[in-house]
Amino acid sequence: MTIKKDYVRPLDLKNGRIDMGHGAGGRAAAQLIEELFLKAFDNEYLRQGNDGAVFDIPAGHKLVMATDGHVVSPLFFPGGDVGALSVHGTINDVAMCGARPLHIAASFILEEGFPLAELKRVVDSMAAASREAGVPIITGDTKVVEKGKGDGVFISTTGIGVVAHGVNVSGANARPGDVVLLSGTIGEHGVAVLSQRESLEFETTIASDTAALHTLVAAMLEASRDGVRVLRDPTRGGLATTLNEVARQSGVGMLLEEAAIPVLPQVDAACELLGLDPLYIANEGKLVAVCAPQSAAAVLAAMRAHPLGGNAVRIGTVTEDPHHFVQMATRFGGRRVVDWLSGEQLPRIC
Amino acid sequence: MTIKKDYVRPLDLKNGRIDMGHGAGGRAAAQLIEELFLKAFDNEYLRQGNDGAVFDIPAGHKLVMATDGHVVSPLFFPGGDVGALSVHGTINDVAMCGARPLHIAASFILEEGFPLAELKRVVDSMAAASREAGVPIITGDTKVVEKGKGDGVFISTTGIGVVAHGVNVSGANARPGDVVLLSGTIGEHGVAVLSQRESLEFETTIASDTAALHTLVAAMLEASRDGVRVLRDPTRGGLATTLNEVARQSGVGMLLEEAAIPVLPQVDAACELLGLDPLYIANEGKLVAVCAPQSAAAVLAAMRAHPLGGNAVRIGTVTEDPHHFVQMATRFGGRRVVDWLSGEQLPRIC
Amino acid sequence: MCLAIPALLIEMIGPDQAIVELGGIRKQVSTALVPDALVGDYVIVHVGHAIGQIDPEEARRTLAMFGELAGATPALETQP
Amino acid sequence: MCLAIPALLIEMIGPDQAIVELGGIRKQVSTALVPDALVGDYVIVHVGHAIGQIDPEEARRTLAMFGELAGATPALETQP
Amino acid sequence: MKYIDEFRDGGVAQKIAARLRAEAAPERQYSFMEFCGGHTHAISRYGITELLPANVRMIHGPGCPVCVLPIGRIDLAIQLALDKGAIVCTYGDTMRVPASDSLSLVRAKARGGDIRMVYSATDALQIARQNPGHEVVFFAIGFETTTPPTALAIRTAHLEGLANFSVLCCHVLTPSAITHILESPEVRQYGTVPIDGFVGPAHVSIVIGSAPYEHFAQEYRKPVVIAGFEPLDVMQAVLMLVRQVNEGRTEVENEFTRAVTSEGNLTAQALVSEVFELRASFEWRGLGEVPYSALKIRPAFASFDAERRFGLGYRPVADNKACECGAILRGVKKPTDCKIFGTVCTPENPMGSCMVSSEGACAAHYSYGRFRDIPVRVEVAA
Amino acid sequence: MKYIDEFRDGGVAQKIAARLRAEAAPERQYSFMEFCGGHTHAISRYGITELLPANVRMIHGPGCPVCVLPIGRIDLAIQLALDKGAIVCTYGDTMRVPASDSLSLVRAKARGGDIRMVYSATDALQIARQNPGHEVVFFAIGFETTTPPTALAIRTAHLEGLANFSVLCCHVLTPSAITHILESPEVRQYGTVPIDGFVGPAHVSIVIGSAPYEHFAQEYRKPVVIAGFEPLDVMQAVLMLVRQVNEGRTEVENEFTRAVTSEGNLTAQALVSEVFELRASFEWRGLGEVPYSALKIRPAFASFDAERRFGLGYRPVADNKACECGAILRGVKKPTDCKIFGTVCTPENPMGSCMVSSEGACAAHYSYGRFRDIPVRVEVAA
Ligand code: SF4
Ligand code: SF4
Ligand SMILES: [Mg+2]
Ligand SMILES: [Mg+2]
Ligand SMILES: [Mg+2]
Ligand SMILES: [Mg+2]
Ligand SMILES: [Mg+2]
Ligand SMILES: [Mg+2]
Ligand SMILES: [Mg+2]
Ligand SMILES: [Mg+2]
Ligand SMILES: [Mg+2]
Ligand SMILES: [Mg+2]
Repeated sequence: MTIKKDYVRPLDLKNGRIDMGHGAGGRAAAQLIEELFLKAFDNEYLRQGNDGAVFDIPAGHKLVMATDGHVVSPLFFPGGDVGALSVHGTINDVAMCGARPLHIAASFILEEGFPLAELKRVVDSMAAASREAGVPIITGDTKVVEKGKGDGVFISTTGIGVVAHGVNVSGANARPGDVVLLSGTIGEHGVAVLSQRESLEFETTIASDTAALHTLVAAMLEASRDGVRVLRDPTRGGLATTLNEVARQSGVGMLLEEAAIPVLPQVDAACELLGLDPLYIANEGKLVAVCAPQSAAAVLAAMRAHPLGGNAVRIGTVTEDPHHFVQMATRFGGRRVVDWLSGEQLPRIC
Repeated sequence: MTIKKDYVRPLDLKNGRIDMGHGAGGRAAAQLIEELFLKAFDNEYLRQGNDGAVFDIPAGHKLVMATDGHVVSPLFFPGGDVGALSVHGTINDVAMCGARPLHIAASFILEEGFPLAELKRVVDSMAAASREAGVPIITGDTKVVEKGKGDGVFISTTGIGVVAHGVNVSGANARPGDVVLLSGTIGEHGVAVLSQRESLEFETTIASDTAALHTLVAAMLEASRDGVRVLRDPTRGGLATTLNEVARQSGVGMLLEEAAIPVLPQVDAACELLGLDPLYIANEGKLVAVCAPQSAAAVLAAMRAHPLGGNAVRIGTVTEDPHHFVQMATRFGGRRVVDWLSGEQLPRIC
Repeated sequence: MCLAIPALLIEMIGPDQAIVELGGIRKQVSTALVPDALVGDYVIVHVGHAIGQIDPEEARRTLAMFGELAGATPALETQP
Repeated sequence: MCLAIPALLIEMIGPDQAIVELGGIRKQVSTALVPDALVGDYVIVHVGHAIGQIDPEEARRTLAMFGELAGATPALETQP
Repeated sequence: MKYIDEFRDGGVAQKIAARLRAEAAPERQYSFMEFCGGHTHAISRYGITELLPANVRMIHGPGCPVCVLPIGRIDLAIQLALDKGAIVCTYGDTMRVPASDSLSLVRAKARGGDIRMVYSATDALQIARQNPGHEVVFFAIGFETTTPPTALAIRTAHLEGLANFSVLCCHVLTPSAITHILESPEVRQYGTVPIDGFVGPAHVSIVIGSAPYEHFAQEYRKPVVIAGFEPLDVMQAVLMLVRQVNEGRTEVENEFTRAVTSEGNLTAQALVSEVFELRASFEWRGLGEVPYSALKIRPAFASFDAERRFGLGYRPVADNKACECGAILRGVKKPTDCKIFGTVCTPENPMGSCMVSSEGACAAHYSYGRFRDIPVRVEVAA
Repeated sequence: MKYIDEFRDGGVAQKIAARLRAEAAPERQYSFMEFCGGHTHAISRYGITELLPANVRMIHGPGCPVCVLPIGRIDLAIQLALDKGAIVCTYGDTMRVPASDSLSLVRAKARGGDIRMVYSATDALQIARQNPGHEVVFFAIGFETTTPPTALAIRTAHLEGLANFSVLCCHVLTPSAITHILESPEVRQYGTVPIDGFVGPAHVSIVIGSAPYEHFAQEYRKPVVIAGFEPLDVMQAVLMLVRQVNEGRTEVENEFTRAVTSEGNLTAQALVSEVFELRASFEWRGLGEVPYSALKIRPAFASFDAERRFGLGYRPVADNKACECGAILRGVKKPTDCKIFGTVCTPENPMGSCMVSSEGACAAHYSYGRFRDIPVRVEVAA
């Protein structure tokens, strides 16, 4: 047997598992960072190897910081996984403030016993998402919790971005008469995840729509820097809850056209089967925008010209309403309130 | 019974508990944010109510971003709790890059069934720590995981800060001949937490040293802007592991004086009892600095003049060493290697 | 409300077990309660069980009747 | 190595249960294995049990002997 | 989706709406009760109320198996999970129903109870097979639609000799509930509560057929139209009820012939009678004790009866005093007549049965209809 | 800390060091084995090697109850947790000892085994009381020091009639191990391995007394000095051994008179004989099967014996082929003689017994001593 002088037995990425030592801050933790995280995310900032990352920003801009925890179960689902999600989700929250995302920080909470092979899959997927989006993961942290006190891996990501001059995007900016735009079909992410849940399992080709929306936002702001008033990604709680949030924040009402809201037939079918409403299902690659009426057409055209906005549509109008109701003219010809999600959306039998 | 028109039944902060609905993004989630988080952390950025927070920064500075997950058990321990820790820890990681911390983002992962009263205690403690430090929590996120898939509350915080001109602090900057300074006694945090662990319980007046170190850092940089080469808070893995990290990162060795390293008698006693070594015990309000030899005296004086550095001492010297060993002249008169922490530090019987 | 939905029976996969298709998704259901259902039938699925079947002819007649004048289409089944 | 440590017995709190003090921390231990130990004694604590006691006079003699010339202090116990 | 989309056609809806406007006599009020939550849901979700003439009013009945589940029954399920350490399996719908001590199954789960949501009774069986060391109880709720799958699960467990599986049976019967409403003093005294007819259950009728409703039509002189749950089905059923009223008929008509026959699903009925028998009385939330309105497990399957197996004793628990559900379910009051509607009682913190599921009268009004109580200006600028 | 700090005085250490330099004959080599990991630890932690004359060499013996635990024994504990579903309680030390299939107790816990670290056997008893529905096994390791608390726990469980508690007994005996080393061919053949004397156990001797060592001194003509675990104790013991060698004496001397008597703790000894009896043979990691070197639970307490209770059969498992632990434990080789020291075999991934606990010869050399193999320049600038 010949052993190299500085040989260190590498992480067993095939059969190894996370143990408490990987979170204890010693040599095992350092090895995990080097052989897994650093290798996958490799960039100059992370290579600084310090408690945080130091970076420059273009002068004179406003900054945006956004954070999200990612706790999806199962960790892997059609169209994505918790890793890609954690990158896209935070890029999107930064972008929804009208900003160009620059950097991401990632905090991992690992459960003792989590297979290193799965962790590697997650980390590689994050790395790919970050590379593709051009938003590097520049600093991070890893903790390990005891078996039964976590769920494989939780990832909290925080993004930082810069807002261009003249951009003023906020959920508080909607005004009566504004136009509500939606970037595409709703409900795929939530249904793709549900389809993998034990005891709900069904076969479908629906894949999560998880995607980084910052380039779409850039195209929209290019079309009208000041006409885009609100941007929001309808994640948890779905389109319905997101629009209610905006209505309340801006002190307005909304009137939607059900017929205008695009839903894939498979998503519709899954919702019928489980007693769910696509309006309340999570999306991870869609955005809703409120635009000044005079800019709406240009913004919509810019969305449609972007690969992530090909199915963009105008779905409604902002109204004056002291109760901040989101209402909807139904495809059937009636009208109803589209309320906030109440509690958790559970599959129903009645 | 008279009910106000816009009455909404408030969160039951006395007997209520987290349920899955609090994480589903609907009305219950919104209520939790408003009545608990917003109220406690209240500031102009959080009140923006958007997916992220927009803020200005002083022109022309380098920025620092740092993130940490906080998973301590028990959540409350003598001298602190996970809330204070999550603020101090991230402020410290930003400060250890030589930066002035500006803002914090907080991501909460709550376990279904977690009592709201305990959550409030944690959140209030974070709010107090953030106020005291002058570093507001400007954006956040809350997720809920099923009972048995979390552990009460995990908090990932991310901090952003600005680096003054001329400051260049990095774990890679230590050079042979530099002086190693320590801001005070070691081991209190880890021992305070251990003292509460079931089956290890012992009675002690040791309290966690958890504290925000950014003003101490500011004082040190004031004393010598370019003489402070490395700053590091010896958290997980303790002083021993932190110094090994720096030695490796800078490609140097170190020689410590055991007699110079201050340890409280109670910490010493607890370590004797449990078979632990104070050098490997976590601290949450201490820093170690590597300084240019000509600046060391001034920096040490500045530390001693600061309330968090009253017991600051010079503990050793940076050496040339191709193996990057941290060595220690023992109080007893011998010499030994102070290695990285191996695995997890467990109480021993032999 | 007893959520139930018509779905196309596309394959029998075992004793009292079948695959149904609905808007492009497939799901395994029990057919123990509809012993006469055949591949090609539309069964009504409730909590993972087919509990009844759609009569295509009746469906057609119902659609034709909607909003017509009373008696304008062939009368629906009426119990005295 | 059988980690064990001398600690001061400061209180008997029940049958075979006592509190010991060490460097300012207190811990409950079993005294079932040292039935003769009294408050004020130094007991040797291992895995939560006192397994022996310190003889103060012998401790003093040992300290005095360290590094002395052979036979310079009273000889320690020696078995043939 | 075939047999679904065609029945949601807005153009056809306009046609039925026009017929209704033409045929509903302007000088009179029509009040119809849709017994089923499924119909309530369709009315809310598709905004059907807007399409009905102003003098046609729909009263939401007690037809939601979750809403009618009394506190005491949820308490039993919680007791099984928290005190007896059983794995309790149940449909998602029951998870949030309020129980005693501010609990619910969701909250009992948060307190450490092993409570699992299943999609089917079959899944509960599977959990029992996978956990031979644990008691697994299926908390079975539902009307006649949902009962046959439970019967099937019990029979399967019996055939397999599955020793750790049992069922907490809360299956109830719709005809008894409708009778109970019709027997209530307010409804009996003609004029107090004007129920001019019933939209009869859709999926329940697939199983039991249309025959069981003939009794009401005769006995109480009320028209019944069995209707599907799609919005066009509901509108057509209302049109058919208007016609019966106009013509003075009190018949059972079947709008849902594509799925409902007179005799129903005989296979399912046989299975249900093999496993279950009538309970002498059962408490309905909002209605109180209703005689012969529920099922229990036959002695032949006694070992699968969680009530016997764990020696559970039922303890009724009163609803919030302010709650008007009883009156609402009988059509005497509306949700907005309740003093705590939308304030103390909301979908997040339901106080009474009508707020429990989204099918409940109060919940449906809260989520879909409350804008109608408040004038909303919709101004589209430019 | 009284009775601790005085025994760590660096000034006194210099005094002993000076005596040693004066008395150790320059023309000869002194090789002493410290049997106990406690002494190894003191030597490493306080840097004692630096204070000894170059011709006095310390050989680390097998005196760590964790290091000597063979793979097959850990496998049994893992089997109890993963296959038998028992709650396995154990001291923190055993958690990371490598077992078969790349497992260890830590890793078995990560795979879902309910494995709990306890500080005391009493805590395991408490866990058994709190979990009446679960089997609770205390995985008991340790030398004579640790055995009496285990005996006490078994007797307590017996008196309480605790039906779900048992002990996987791996308690071993130090005198047998020392005899085994002295009986090994390398040591027997005078000259092959020069062990000139032993530093005898400290805390073990509190319990068993100094008398049991007299046998070696006579039979094998080797001096023994029983010494405390503080650094001054070790240095003084080395001085005393040098004197015996110089004077040609082979006696048992007691440096640790403040805690050790000739007869030991009779209460503890009586309790141990009540509960335990000798095993005919036991495998030690690195040493192989050693006759009469361990204890088992007496038939009177059979129901508390996990081996009988769960019908466990011991299966020996060989160490890594490259591992030189056997030779290292006999003083024939040094850690650096092992081909995989510090590369394949590290404290993170121990391959052999000597790397398992920080008391092991290889681990101690890795963590505290390896800088001595490599010339290190220490230059302090300015
Ligand atoms: S609002 Fe609530 S309390 Fe009032 S009647 Fe409806 S369900 Fe009962
Ligand atoms: S280095 Fe490891 S494998 Fe080699 S002798 Fe030591 S313990 Fe055995
Ligand atoms: Mg966010
Ligand atoms: Mg987000
Ligand atoms: Mg968002
Ligand atoms: Mg960190
Ligand atoms: Mg888990
Ligand atoms: Mg950090
Ligand atoms: Mg940190
Ligand atoms: Mg740090
Ligand atoms: Mg968020
Ligand atoms: Mg937990």
